[in-house]
Amino acid sequence: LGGDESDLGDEIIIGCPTALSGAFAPYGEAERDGGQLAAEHLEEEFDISIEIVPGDTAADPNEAVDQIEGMVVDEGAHVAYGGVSSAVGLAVGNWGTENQVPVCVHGGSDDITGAQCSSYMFSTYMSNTMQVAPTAPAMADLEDNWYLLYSDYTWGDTAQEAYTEALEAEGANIVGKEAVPFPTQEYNPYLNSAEDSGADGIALLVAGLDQRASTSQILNREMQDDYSFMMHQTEDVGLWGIDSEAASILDVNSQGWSPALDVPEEWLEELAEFSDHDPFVRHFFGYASVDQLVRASIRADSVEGEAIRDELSGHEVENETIYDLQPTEETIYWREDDHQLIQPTYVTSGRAVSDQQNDPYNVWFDVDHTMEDEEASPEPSDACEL
Amino acid sequence: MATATLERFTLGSRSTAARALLVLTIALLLVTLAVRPRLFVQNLIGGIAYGMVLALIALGLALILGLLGVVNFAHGGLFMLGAYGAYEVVALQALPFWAALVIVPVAVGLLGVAMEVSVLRRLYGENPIIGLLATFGIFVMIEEAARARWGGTPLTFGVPPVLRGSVPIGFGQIATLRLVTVLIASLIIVGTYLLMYRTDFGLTIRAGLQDREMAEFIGIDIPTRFTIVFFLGAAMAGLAGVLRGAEVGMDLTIGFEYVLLAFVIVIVGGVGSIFGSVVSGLLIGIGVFVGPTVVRALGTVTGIEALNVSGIGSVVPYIIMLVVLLVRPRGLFGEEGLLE
Amino acid sequence: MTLLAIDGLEAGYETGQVLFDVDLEIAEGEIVSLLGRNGAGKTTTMRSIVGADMPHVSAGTITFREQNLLERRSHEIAELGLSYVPEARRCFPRLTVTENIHVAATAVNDPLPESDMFEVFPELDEIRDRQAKNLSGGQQQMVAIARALVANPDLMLLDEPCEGLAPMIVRQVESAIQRINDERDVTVLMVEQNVAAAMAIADRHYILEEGHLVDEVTTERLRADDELRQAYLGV
Amino acid sequence: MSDTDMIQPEDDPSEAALGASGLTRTFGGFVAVDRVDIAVREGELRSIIGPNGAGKTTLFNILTNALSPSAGEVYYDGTEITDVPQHERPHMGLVRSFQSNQLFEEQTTLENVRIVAQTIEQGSFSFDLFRRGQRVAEETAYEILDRVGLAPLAEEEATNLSHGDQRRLSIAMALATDPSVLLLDEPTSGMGPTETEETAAMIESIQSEFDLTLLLIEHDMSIVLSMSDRITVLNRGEVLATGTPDEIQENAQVQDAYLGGMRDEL
Amino acid sequence: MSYSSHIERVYGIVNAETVRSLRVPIGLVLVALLIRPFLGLTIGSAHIATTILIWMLFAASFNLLFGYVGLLSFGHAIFLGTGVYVTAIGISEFDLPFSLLTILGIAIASALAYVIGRITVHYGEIYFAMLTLAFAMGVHFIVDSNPYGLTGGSDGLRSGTTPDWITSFRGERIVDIGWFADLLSLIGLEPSYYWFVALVFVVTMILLWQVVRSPFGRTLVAIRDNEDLARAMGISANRYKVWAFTLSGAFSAVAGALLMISNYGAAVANFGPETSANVLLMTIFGGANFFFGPLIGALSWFGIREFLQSLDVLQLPIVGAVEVGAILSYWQFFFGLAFVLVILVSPRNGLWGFIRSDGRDVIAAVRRWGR
Ligand SMILES: Nc1ncnc2c1ncn2[C@@H]1O[C@H](COP(=O)(O)OP(=O)(O)OP(=O)(O)O)[C@@H](O)[C@H]1O
Ligand SMILES: Nc1ncnc2c1ncn2[C@@H]1O[C@H](COP(=O)(O)OP(=O)(O)OP(=O)(O)O)[C@@H](O)[C@H]1O
Ligand SMILES: [Mg+2]
Ligand SMILES: [Mg+2]
Repeated sequence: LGGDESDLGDEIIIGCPTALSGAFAPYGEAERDGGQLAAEHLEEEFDISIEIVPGDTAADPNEAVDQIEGMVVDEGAHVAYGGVSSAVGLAVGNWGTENQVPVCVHGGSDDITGAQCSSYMFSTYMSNTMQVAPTAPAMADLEDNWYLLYSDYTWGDTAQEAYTEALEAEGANIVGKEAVPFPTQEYNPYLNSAEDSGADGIALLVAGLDQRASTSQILNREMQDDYSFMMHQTEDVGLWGIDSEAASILDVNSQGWSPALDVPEEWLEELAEFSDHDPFVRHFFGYASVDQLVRASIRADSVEGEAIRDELSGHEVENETIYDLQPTEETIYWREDDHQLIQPTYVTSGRAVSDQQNDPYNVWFDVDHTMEDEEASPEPSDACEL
Repeated sequence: MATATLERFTLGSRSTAARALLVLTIALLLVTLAVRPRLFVQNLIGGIAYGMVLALIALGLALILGLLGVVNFAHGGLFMLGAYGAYEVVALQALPFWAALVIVPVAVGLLGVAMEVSVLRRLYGENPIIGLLATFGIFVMIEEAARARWGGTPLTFGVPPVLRGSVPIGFGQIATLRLVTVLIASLIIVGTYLLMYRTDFGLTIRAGLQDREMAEFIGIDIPTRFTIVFFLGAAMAGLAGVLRGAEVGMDLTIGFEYVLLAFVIVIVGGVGSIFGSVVSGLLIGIGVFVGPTVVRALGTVTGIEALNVSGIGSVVPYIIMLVVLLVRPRGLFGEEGLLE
Repeated sequence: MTLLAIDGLEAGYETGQVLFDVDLEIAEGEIVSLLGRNGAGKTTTMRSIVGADMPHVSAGTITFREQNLLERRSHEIAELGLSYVPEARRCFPRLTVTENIHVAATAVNDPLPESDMFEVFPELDEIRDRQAKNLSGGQQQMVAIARALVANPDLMLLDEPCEGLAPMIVRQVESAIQRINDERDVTVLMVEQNVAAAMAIADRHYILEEGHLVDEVTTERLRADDELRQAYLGV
Repeated sequence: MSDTDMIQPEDDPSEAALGASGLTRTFGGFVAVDRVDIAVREGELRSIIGPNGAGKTTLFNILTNALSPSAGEVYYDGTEITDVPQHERPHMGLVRSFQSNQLFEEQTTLENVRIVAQTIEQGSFSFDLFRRGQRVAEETAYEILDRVGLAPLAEEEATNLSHGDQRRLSIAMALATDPSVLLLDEPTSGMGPTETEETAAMIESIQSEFDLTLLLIEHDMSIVLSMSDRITVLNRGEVLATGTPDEIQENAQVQDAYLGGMRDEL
Repeated sequence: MSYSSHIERVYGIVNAETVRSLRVPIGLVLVALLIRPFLGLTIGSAHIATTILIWMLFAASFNLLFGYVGLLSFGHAIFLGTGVYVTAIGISEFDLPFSLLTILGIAIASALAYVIGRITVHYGEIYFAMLTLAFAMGVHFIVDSNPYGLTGGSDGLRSGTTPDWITSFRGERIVDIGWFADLLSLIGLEPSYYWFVALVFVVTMILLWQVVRSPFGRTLVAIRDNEDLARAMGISANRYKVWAFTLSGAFSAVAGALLMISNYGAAVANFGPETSANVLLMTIFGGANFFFGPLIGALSWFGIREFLQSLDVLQLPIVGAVEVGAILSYWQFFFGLAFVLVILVSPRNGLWGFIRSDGRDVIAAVRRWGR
């Protein structure tokens, strides 16, 4: 595309293809809102104009491709972020790569940064492996015998493999595991199997609405006192209709971010005000993605895809805004090999119902452990050629 | 009636395929019982309870399909509205759950009446596919309306303390709420059966389905009766929604998910047979619970790794449907000539 | 006393008007037949009387015992004491013979005992538990008449009750109609293609031609006048 | 008096143009057709009469394999065809019409017949995507319509035809299969006297023109008695008698069971 | 009147109006040519034109079964999905040429359809629908379980799925095939992927039209009208149904192959029940009784969606500007409503039937007025 080097004079347009309808809509809305808040902050800081163009993918990857294409072709979007599910993330990320549009995607699958790593795809979320790293030792500390229930799709399957390996390395026993069709409303047969296995702890590597179905059925069967429970990639449980009582039974959780962190109070309140949803991990990713994309564009002094990508790849985050939200002593950076944002990951536990904060926004979990830097995120299994 | 019934019940035993299938199933179950006795029994009990829940969800559909000949896809939407309605009553209006148990089915039933009067009334006697399509459209509308009112976020509401927790039975526990659901389902099933096959009301409705105009010629007020049946069917969907919503909460996807399942149940049971839907609900409930255990047990016994396929629970209903229809093309207790 | 009076009836379908200014009067206790070629409008007349959705009545009145039938829906008309045996019988196919009769009995206030029907049609007794769809045409015709009769009507409308029946059965049906008329005092209006059958039981005949009522004759005159028969009915 | 006295000995069914031996059909315990033997000679017009519910239509259904027999064999042109599927029989020359009008309603009169004619030319299944035989079939169809007097209505949609024309069309469709044995189920039902006569005349003329063997179910005794070569009387599924019209009319049992109520004159 | 005079009467007019007999191919070409500018003018966004053309093809294939034989398949996603996955796997894993893979996809889809058809066509309508759904769920399950690592499970296949003769930049896709570029430059067009799809669309749809109007297709309609009669007249109804199902599957696979490129890969949703449901909605909405009905249906489905979603403020005559963005984000509600209305008014004629008969009324009115 010769000649027409648009510099940053006018406007940077950011597409946000994400789930705005269907069960995943709250996640999408949070990503959108987080991004919009970041845009406001950036506009103030740099005196530029930023437009965010949201679009509904309904969590369908094909629809997502249609959306991002429309954003770029019709609205002139320069970069994009969003996704919600891994399948959608991969779809928009690969679309971006083929069309030279940098995209920050939010999905937990290792494929996003692993086997498929594409040169314009950047992963703001922690991959499964990153979340397993601090969580598995905590689980092994808690109980010796674990039973794994995992959602039967790529995300659940890779999580299951990662946990099995990590738990065994930590010296815990896997006394059984079972794949649960995704989605499922009926967890009783699987809970029967778990009970039958003689485990002390039950790991719920289940996604979406299944988090609600499983915990509510655990409560209905009054299993909470007899077992420890672990949940993988716990996001805002409230959004799945999990009530506070169910949250309180979750003893070990992997989480990418939590409002219980030592985060500036005014940021949380501003966000709670700004968005329909209480602050949770998706807000942070939306915020971080937009923040990083815009700063890269400013550094490159260009809205051209290639320039922004080059700026972002391997970049060490310097601005305080990110460190305020992800408090750490280590450097946060975009690893050059796989475009993963290297940042801390957390292990949390559900607070007792009486200790849960509900006002001005929900805080139902405590952060128990943090794992940072390379320790949490070993080299990508398949080296990428980016 | 006597000869027809007789024929229906004996058909299965005549076919060797059916017999072989039965023997195979029993053998598999015995193997499982031997390998995992405790789990097997637990799942059997759980499966029966779940089956009753499924039967309750499917019953309204079976009623409207069997009696009015309408393939009511909107059943899923009404079911979903039952769940959201309970949320509205309990969580937003702060009324007791017991009130929801009465108000919501009535409200959903009335919505059903509105549907019947405005749309379906015009489609009786048409090809059932057309009713299916019209109600599909209504289903889409209901889903979107629910999204507008309650948003996309999945929701739950609290139930009274007496319904929380569980009751010990035999080998394990069963959630109190589910036990209550099973009881209510049983009552409704018996009531429906009596209404339809033991009363003149039921007889006039069946006559109306077969030849609507003629039924009016002999003095039956068919429109009113059809509306009543539709009310009952819709109210049953609403009730099932309330109970299911209380147990596992609600979101916008449950409508589609359960209406497909309910269809499978009705088809397996045989269109036109209330009793068939109940049997098939149980069959599928048990299948979903016990199926994976059976496959695993088989894997253990034979040592074949390939049998450790995971997550087959979701396709079990479809496998059951396929097998049943291949052996008995009209479902377990289906009447000949209906919807063909 | 006049039981049913039709005055200036005009009716038709979307495709066009079928009946033009039809007047007709039936006294209590009579058997009257409505004759005419195929497509003359006989069935259309019958259906107008019983309040079917089709045809549309555009003008005229239909009075039964001082009640204006045009203002009523079919099921109300049935309750007034008017039974209809339609063309092609229309038994409820998946109800048994017993149920077919029972369902008609439940629909009205003062039905006849259902068991009486098996006396009127002993042939039905041995097939009482068979579904109507599995009956032969003649058997179905008997069920249809029994179904109409059990409602204890004052007026019975029969549309070609003998179509497709064996001569033996035709005779039976005829005598059944006559008996019903004699013993139970039921007034009858019947449509017939078969002039002989009509003459065998009816007292008077209305003749329809292309939707116009062209004549009203007694059985004696019709029997005697070959030219009249030839002209109107082709026999 | 035994039944067999009344039955005129039939030929060997396995040698007949259309034959059946020991044909039986039960419906859940009820015997609708009971050990029927029949042997229709080539070129014969055989009528089947009997009270309603005697099993006439059921017999037709079995002969064309719309229903399968519970016992017995069906023969056609000297070979056994009991198990030959329904849709293959027209290709062998064995065709039936229905008791009630059955048509391809949304298509034109010509198209109704053309589809049949083309099916017969190309077989019970043909993957003809290129309109190879269409012209020829259309020509055949048109000739047949002409013969039954429907040519002027060739472009009319079948639903719009009058009842009588529809019956004629269904006969035309049967003829389009180029049959050698034709089974007609109450071809004049629902027709007035004039039309009935016309139809009877048409049946006679097509029989000679197409060299047909005819099997006819009919309640109109004037037609049956004047047209038939032989008549078979069914009663409660069994053959009560077979014979020429005169023989049948004189037969006391037939009188009792069937003709008893017949009026000879107005 | 003799046959020849009849022929003259019927064909005479047609000969005089050759255009009339060719109106379907001409219509197809017009559709392919005009959709893009039409969308650009009406809803301001032409980028979904490719998607619409592909769904038109899919809906038309579906309608071969529903409209012409009267069989309602609830599992048609199987065949679309087969086209999508065969090409996606073939390109990303085995580096095979797209054309070969399309043929392979057609072959596999046809084989699947044939087998499923053999099992299911004997069943009554609702049963048939449910059985096809069952097969679709089964296939969905298998694809989702990522057998031999081929299908990518729930993540689908996303990288390396674009054939190397396509280059993309910021949403513009150029087809890099010599003859194709030459052909298009003759009529002064860019060799974009849209025109590639348009070409395949027109060719495939003409084939489909040929099927429909052939004796084979007419026989299908006869079976739909009266199956008992068809059997009695020597038509092997079940074989016809099986083959109609097979053909429908084959055409659907073509749509699938095109869709794979347009979607940049494969997703399990291609096999999902929603895909089957959507094609059904579109077809009926457009009008199952007409060849062009499904095309209109697909156009309205996407058109209504894009249009309503893009609308924020509505200028009404009296009320003035109304904020409708919030309400219209529930566009499916309105589509559902329109759908129900269409079903109530004329279930088999749909929107296209409406347009046609209304169009006729208008023409007739103009004529009357002219006199
Ligand atoms: N539903 C209908 N729609 C349109 N036209 C109809 C309809 N029913 C009957 N007709 C037409 O009305 C006219 C009178 O029909 P009707 O059925 O009353 O005749 P009929 O005297 O009973 O004849 P038949 O002896 O054949 O039963 C006929 O021309 C017929 O085609
Ligand atoms: N599918 C069926 N199931 C049970 N009984 C049947 C079935 N079909 C026919 N029958 C019975 O078989 C007997 C013969 O019926 P069929 O229709 O052959 O009589 P028909 O001689 O053609 O009478 P009609 O002259 O009235 O047409 C009847 O008693 C009928 O009730
Ligand atoms: Mg009539
Ligand atoms: Mg018969």
